[in-house]
Amino acid sequence: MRIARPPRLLTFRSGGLAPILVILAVLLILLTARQPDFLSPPSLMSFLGRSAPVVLLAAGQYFVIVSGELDLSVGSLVTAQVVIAARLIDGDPSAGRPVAVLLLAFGIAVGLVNGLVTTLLRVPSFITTLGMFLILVGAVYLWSDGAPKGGLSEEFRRLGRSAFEDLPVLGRIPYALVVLLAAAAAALVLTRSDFGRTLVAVGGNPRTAELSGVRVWRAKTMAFVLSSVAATLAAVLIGGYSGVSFQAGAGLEFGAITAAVLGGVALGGGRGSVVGAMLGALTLETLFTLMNFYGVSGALRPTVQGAIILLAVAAASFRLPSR
Amino acid sequence: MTVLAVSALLVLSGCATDEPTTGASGSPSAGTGSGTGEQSKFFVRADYDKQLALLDATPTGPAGKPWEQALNPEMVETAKFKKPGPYKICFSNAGLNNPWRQVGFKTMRAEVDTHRGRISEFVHVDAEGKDQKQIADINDLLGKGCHALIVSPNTTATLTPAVEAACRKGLPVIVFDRGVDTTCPVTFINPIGGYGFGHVAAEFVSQKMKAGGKVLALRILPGVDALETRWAAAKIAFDKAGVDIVGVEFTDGDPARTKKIVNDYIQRYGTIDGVWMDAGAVAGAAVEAFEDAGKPVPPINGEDQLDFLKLWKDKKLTAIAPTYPTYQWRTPIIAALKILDGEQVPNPWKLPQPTITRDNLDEYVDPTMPPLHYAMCGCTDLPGYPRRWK
Amino acid sequence: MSGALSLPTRRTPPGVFVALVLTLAIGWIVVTLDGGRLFSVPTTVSLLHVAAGLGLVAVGQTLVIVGGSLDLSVAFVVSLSTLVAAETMAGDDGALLPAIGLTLAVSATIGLVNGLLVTAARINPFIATVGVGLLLKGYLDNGYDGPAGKTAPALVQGLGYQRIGPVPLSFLLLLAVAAAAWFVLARTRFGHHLIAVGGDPEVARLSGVRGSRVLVTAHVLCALCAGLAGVYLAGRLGAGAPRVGTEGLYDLESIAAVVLGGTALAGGRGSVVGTVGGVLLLASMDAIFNQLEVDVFFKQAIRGVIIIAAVAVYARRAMRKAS
Amino acid sequence: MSGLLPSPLLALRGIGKSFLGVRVLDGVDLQVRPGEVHAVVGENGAGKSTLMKVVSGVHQPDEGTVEFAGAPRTFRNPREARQAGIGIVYQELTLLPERTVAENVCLGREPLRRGLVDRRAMLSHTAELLASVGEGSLPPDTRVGRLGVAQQQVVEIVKALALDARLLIMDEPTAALADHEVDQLYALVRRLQEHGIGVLYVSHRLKEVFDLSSRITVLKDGRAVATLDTVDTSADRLVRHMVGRELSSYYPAPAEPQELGPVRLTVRGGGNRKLRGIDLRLRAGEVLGVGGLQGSGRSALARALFGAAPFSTGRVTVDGAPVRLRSPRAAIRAGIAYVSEDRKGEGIVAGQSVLDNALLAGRAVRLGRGGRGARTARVRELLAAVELRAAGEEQEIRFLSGGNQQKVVLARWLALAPRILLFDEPTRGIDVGAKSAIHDLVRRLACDGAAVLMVSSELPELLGMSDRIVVMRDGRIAGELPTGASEEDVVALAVGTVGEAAG
Repeated sequence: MRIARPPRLLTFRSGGLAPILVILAVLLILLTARQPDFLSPPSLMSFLGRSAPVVLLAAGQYFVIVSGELDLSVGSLVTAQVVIAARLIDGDPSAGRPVAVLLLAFGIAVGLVNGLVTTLLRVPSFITTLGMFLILVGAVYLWSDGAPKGGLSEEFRRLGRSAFEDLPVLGRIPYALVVLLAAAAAALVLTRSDFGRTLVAVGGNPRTAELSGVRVWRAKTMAFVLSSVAATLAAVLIGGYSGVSFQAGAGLEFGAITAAVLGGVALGGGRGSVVGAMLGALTLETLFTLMNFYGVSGALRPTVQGAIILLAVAAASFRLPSR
Repeated sequence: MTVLAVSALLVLSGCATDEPTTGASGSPSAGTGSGTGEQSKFFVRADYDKQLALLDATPTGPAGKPWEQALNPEMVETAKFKKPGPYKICFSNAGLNNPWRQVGFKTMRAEVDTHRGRISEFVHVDAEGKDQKQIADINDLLGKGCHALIVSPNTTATLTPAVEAACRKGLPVIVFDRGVDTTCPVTFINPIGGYGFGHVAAEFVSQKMKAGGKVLALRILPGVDALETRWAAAKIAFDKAGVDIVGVEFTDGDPARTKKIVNDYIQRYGTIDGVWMDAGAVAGAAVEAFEDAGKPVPPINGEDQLDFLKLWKDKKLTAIAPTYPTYQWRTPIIAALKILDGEQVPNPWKLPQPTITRDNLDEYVDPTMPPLHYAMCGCTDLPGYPRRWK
Repeated sequence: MSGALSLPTRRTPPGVFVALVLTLAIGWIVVTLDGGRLFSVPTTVSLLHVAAGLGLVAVGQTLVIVGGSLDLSVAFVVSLSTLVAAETMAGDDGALLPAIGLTLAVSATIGLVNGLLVTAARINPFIATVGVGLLLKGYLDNGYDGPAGKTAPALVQGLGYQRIGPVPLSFLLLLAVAAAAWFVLARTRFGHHLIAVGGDPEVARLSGVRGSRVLVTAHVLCALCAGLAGVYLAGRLGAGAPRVGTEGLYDLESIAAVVLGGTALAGGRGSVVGTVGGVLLLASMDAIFNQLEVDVFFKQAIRGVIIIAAVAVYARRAMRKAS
Repeated sequence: MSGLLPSPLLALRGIGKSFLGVRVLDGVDLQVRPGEVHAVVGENGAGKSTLMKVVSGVHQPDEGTVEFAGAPRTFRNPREARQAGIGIVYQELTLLPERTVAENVCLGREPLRRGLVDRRAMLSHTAELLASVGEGSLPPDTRVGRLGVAQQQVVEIVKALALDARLLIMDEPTAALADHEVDQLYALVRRLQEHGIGVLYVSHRLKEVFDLSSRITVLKDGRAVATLDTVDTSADRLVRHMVGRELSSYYPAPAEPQELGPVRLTVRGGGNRKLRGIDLRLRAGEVLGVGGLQGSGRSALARALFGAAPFSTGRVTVDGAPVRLRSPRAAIRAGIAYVSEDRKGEGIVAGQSVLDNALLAGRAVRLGRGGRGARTARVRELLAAVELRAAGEEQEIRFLSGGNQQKVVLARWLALAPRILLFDEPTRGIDVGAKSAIHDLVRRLACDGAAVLMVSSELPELLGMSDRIVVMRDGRIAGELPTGASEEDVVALAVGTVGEAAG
C-alpha cells in the first residue's frame, strides 16, 4: 500500500542518528557534571585523540556490517599488526616507513582472505572471521613464542602519541585526531560514492544487486578490506599511543560491533550510517571515561557497561524498524 | 571473542601466582569491589603474617643460587622414592601463554638440559589455563610411567583431587607456584608470595611520597587470588601510612587502557603522588601517561620485567621492583632429582623473593634481552643463555 | 544476526562424522608413529570428558541457533552454575538435589532474560547475549578470587569420575540430553515451531506461531543446558570455578561445534546429531594435539583453519545441490 | 444462490485503520454470506490488503466492528482468527522451503498424540486435504522447496483450509498461476462454495472476478465506494468505480510491419538445465511475447538471455556480434535489461530510497556517457517520465505500491538505454491503472527501437501486447504464433494438444 511517511522517520532512513545523539549527550552531561573541565579544549583534544583508534575500527566495521556481514577478526588483527611492527622495527628509527607499508599490505591481505572466503567459498562471515581471529592470535603468539619481542621506535610511535603543540584556542591537536578526521572524511565520501550506495544495496538485497550488474563478491570483499585497513590504521595509532602488547587489540572487535549497533547500523545489513557507527564508538569511549571519573568499582564495570549497552540498544531498536 | 580476550588476559596479565588464599573457599559475601575502603574480602591474616615474617628470614643453602636456597626449611624423608636413573620426569603445566610462564618454562627446560645424563625423558603437557584439561592431563600422565610428576596447578581447590589421585599412584609428586589443598605431595615449592610482594611495593611508595598524598592503585584483573593478596597487603600498608587511595582501577593488562585511566585521574586530581601496581605488565604505560601529561613521574613500583627496569634506569625514576622470581621453575627439577636419589628436601620449600632497588638495579638491567624478559630468572648460568630466552 | 549470515550452509550430519573418522584415523597413525597411544583408556576417558562438557553447552546452542538466534553468554552461565552448585552443596550429599535444582533455576532465569531481551526488547541476539555475559562477568569478577564452595562427594564420584568401561557417566548424560533435544526438534510442536521461526519469523507468525514465546523457550533451554554443563563441571572439579566457562571458551567453541555439525547459522535448519559429531571432532583434535604435545598456539591456528574449511565444504555441497 | 439470503458469515461495519497518521481504511462496510464468493477490487493502495489483514487478525481496526458467524469478534492475532475459522491465502507465498508439505500445511496446529506431534496423522491429514482439492498426486512429505510455484500455491491454499475454515480469504491467489492452472483454482473455489465456505476474493484480474464472484465490493482510497451484484454489472462500470475514469483501449496498438527494424538478438541452439534447442530472432521495434505453462521454461528463457541462468550450449548474437552472456553484468554490458517476475525478491532493495533503487544498475555498470551528475539527472527525468507516485525520491521504496515499485525498476533500466528488454510478468500484482501505464511504456520502448521480449501468463496481456508469440513447452519452443492469434491457439501449444507448429 502507499504510505506517505512523516519526515520524522526520514532521519531513521539515514541510519537513525537521533537515539545515539541523545545517549551521547546524556553521557556528556553526566561527565561534565562530575568533571566540569572535561570539555575544555586540552582535555577534549586528548580524549578525542585517544578515542581515534576505536572510532576508526567502528567506521571500518560499518562497511562490513552494512554489506550484510560481520568482522570478528579486527581485534586480533590490531594485536598482530602491533606485535609484527614491534618485532620488525625493534627500535630502529629508519625502519618505520617500510614497516608501515608492510603492515598495510598485510592488513589488505587479511581483508582479502576474509572477503574471498566469505563470498567465493560461501562461509558465513561469522565463521570466516572467527577462524581468522583464532589463526591470527595463534600465529602471532607462535611467531613470538608467548611474549612480544623488539619494540617500536619513538618515530613510529609519534603518530599515536604526539600532537601539533601550542596552537591558538585548541592548544594541541593530537596527530591521531587529525588521522581520524581525515579517515572519517574519506569514509563519509566513500559512503556517498557509487561504491558506498551499492554496498548498502548488496546488504539490503544481494539478489537484486546481482541482477542489476553488481559484483556482489567484489563489493563485500572491498568492505572486508576496508575494515582491515581501518584496523591497520588503528594498530599504528594504538601501538603509538601505548606501545607493544598482546592486549593491544583485545576485545576491540566487540567494541567496534557494539559501537556500530549503538549507532543504528543494523546487523544483517542494508541500514545505517558510518557517522552513526563512529558516534557509537565515541559514546562507548565516553562511557569508559565516565566510569573513570565516577570511580565505578573496577570489578563491577562489566556489569555497568553491559547494562548501559543493553539499555541503549534497546532504546534505539524500539524506534528503528525491526531488523 | 570478548571471552577469548578475558581468558587470554588471565594469563597475559603477567601475574605470577602464589599459594592459595583460603579466602577463596570463603563465601562470596556480595561485597562491593576492592578499594572502596574496607579490606578486601579475600584477605587472610594468618598467611599475611607468615609471609611478612619470611621477608626478614635469612635463607639457607648455596649462596648466589637462590633457587636452591630455602627459608626456615623443615626437611622431609624421601628414601622410599629412591630409584636408579635415568628418569622420566613428567610436568603438568597450568599454562604457557604469558611472559612470566614463558620465561619460567624456558628456564625449566634449560635446567633439564643440565641433567641430560640423569633425565632420559621430560614430558610436558600444557593445560592452556583450563582446570578441566589439567585434570585430564594429570590423569593422562599417570598412564605414561613417569618416575616423578611435577604439577603447576591452574587453580588450587579444583586440582586437589587430581593431585591426590596422583599421590595414590605412589610416585613422588612435586607442586610449585600455586599450591593444592592437600599435604600428599612430597614438597610444595614457591617463593614468599603475594602479600610479601604487595607489602614491599606499598611500603616503598608510601615512604617516598608526601604524607597523606594521593595514591592510584593499578591492578590487572579482579578475582585472581594471586593478585588479590598483593592488593590486600598493600592496602594495609597504605592505611598504616595514612595515604589517600584515590582509586583502584583494573587495566586488563592493556597499556592503552592504563594510559587512559592514569590520564583521567591526573585530570581529576591534578596530581597523583604515588602509583602502586599489582604486576609489572603495564608499569611502562603508567610512566608514559605522566610524561605525556607533562607531570613528574611519582614514586612507582613495577616488577622485574626488563622494559620497566630499562625505563627506570633511563628516566631515573623513584621506583622499586618486588619480584615473584621465575627461577622457581628450576627448583622442581632439582627437587625431583634429589627425591629420586632419596635425599631429604624441604617441605614446604620456601624460596627467597628478592626485591630490585636502586642499589642493585644495574645488576639486572641487560639491554640485550627482550623487553618482557624477567630479570630474576636465575638463568644466566644455564646452557643456551641468552639465545634461548630471546 | 541470522540476516548477517544469510549465505547457505547445508545440513549433512554424515559429513561431520566422515571428518571425525578421518581425523581419528590420521591422528591414530601420527600418534602411533610418534610412539604414543591415542586410544589408551586414560586418553579416551579424557577425550569423552572434554566432549561431555562442551557437548552439553553445544546441544543447547543448537536449539537457539536453529531458532535463528545465538547465545554468547553461555560461558559465564557455565561458570556461575558451577559456583551456585558447589556453594549450595558445600560438600554435603544431602544438599545435592536442592543444589542442582537451584542451579538449573538460576540458569533458566538467565536464559529467560536473554530470550526477553531478544524478543520483547528486540535487541539483536549477538549484542543482547554478550551484554548479559558482561553483567555476569561483573558479578563473578567482583565476588570470587578463585574456586569456591565444595561439590557434594556423591556428585564428584558420580557425574565427575564414574565411568562404565572407558565411557564416563557425563558422556552418557550428554547423549541423553542430545537425544532429548533431537526428540524435541523432531516430535514436539515447540520443535516444529522453533524451526519455523528460525526459517522465517514472518511466515511463522502468519501461520499462528507465537514466535516470541518459542524463541524465549529456546533461550531458556539453551541456558539450562549450560547450567547442566556447570553441574557436571562442578562435579568434575570438586568446587565452583568462576572462570571455567571462559577458560573453556564454551561460547565460541559451542558455536563452532554447532556449525561443524552442519547447522545453518541463519537458522531454520539444524541437526543435534551433527552437533554431537562436531563436539567429538573438536575433542579428538584436542586429544591428538595433546598426545603430540603440539604447541597450543599452533593448535589454535589449526583450529581456525579447520573450522573455516569444514564450513566451506558444507557450502560447496549446498551450491552443488542448488545448481 | 444470492437469491435466498442466509445471515451473513462475516459482517464488517465502519472499519477504519491508519498507519503513521495516514488513513488507509475509512468506514468500510462489507458482508460475506456462507457459500458466497465476494470479490474485493480496487487499485493498489486502495486498502484491499489492509482490509484482508484486518479480517485475518494481522492488524486490528482503529474503529468499526468485525462480526463473524453472528458474533462480534476482535482478533488480536492471526492465530485467533484461524481458530475462529478464517483462513487466508496471502499474495506472497508464506511457506518454508526447508520443510515438507505436511509440516507447512500443519504449521501452527500440528496434530498431537500423547502430547507429541503425530507425524502419521499429519501426513494422512494433509493427503486428504490435497485430495479434496483434486491434488492427491502431490506427496505430502516432499520438501516445499522442490515444488513449482503453482504447486506451492496449492499447498498455500490447502494450508489455509487445514483448520476447516468457514471463511477463506484469497489475496491475489492467481498471481503465481498460469491460465490453465487458474481453471483448477476455479474448480477448487467452487468446491469450497459447495461446502458452504464463504470466500473473500481479492484480484486484479477482472475476468476471474466476473467468473467466480456473486458480489463485488469496490475499494477506492480506503473507502468502499460500491458493492454490486456481479450479474448486473460490467467490466467498464467496475473499472469506472475503481479508477474513476473510462478505461480507454486496454492495449496499445501493435507495431506495423514496416516499423520493425533490424535483427537485434539471435539465439542458435541455446540450451541449459531447463532449456533445449532454443532458436530465436528478436527484431528492433517488436514485442515478442513468450507464453507457456508454469515451468515450461518461459522464465528460464528470459533468465538465460540475461545471464542469470546462462545458456550452457548454443550461440547468441546481439546486433550481429556474438556475445557470451555469462552473467547479468555481461548481459547488461551487451545492452540487455531484465525485469524479474519476483519484484520483492529480485527487483527492489526494500530498505533503500527510490533514487538509490533507480540508480542501482547505473552505479554498478558504468556505461559511458556523463558522470554521476548526468546519471542522476537522467534518472530523475525518467522517474518523472514514468509518472511515479511517491512522497519523494528519498522515500524508501518498500512504502510504494507494486505499480510504483515496478516503475522505479523500469526507470533503473531505462537509464542504461538498453537495446533489448526482457520482461517477466511485468504487470503481476499491479492494479489496472498502473497496468495500462506500463503496457504503454513497453510499447513506446519498442517504437523507440528497442527489442522487447515479454513473458506473461496472462493470456489477454500476451495476446494484446505481442507482435509475435512463441509458446514454450518442456523447455523447448513449442511453436510461434502471429499477432491476432486466439487464446485457444496459445493454450493448445502450451499443453501440447497440437504438434510442433512451424516457427
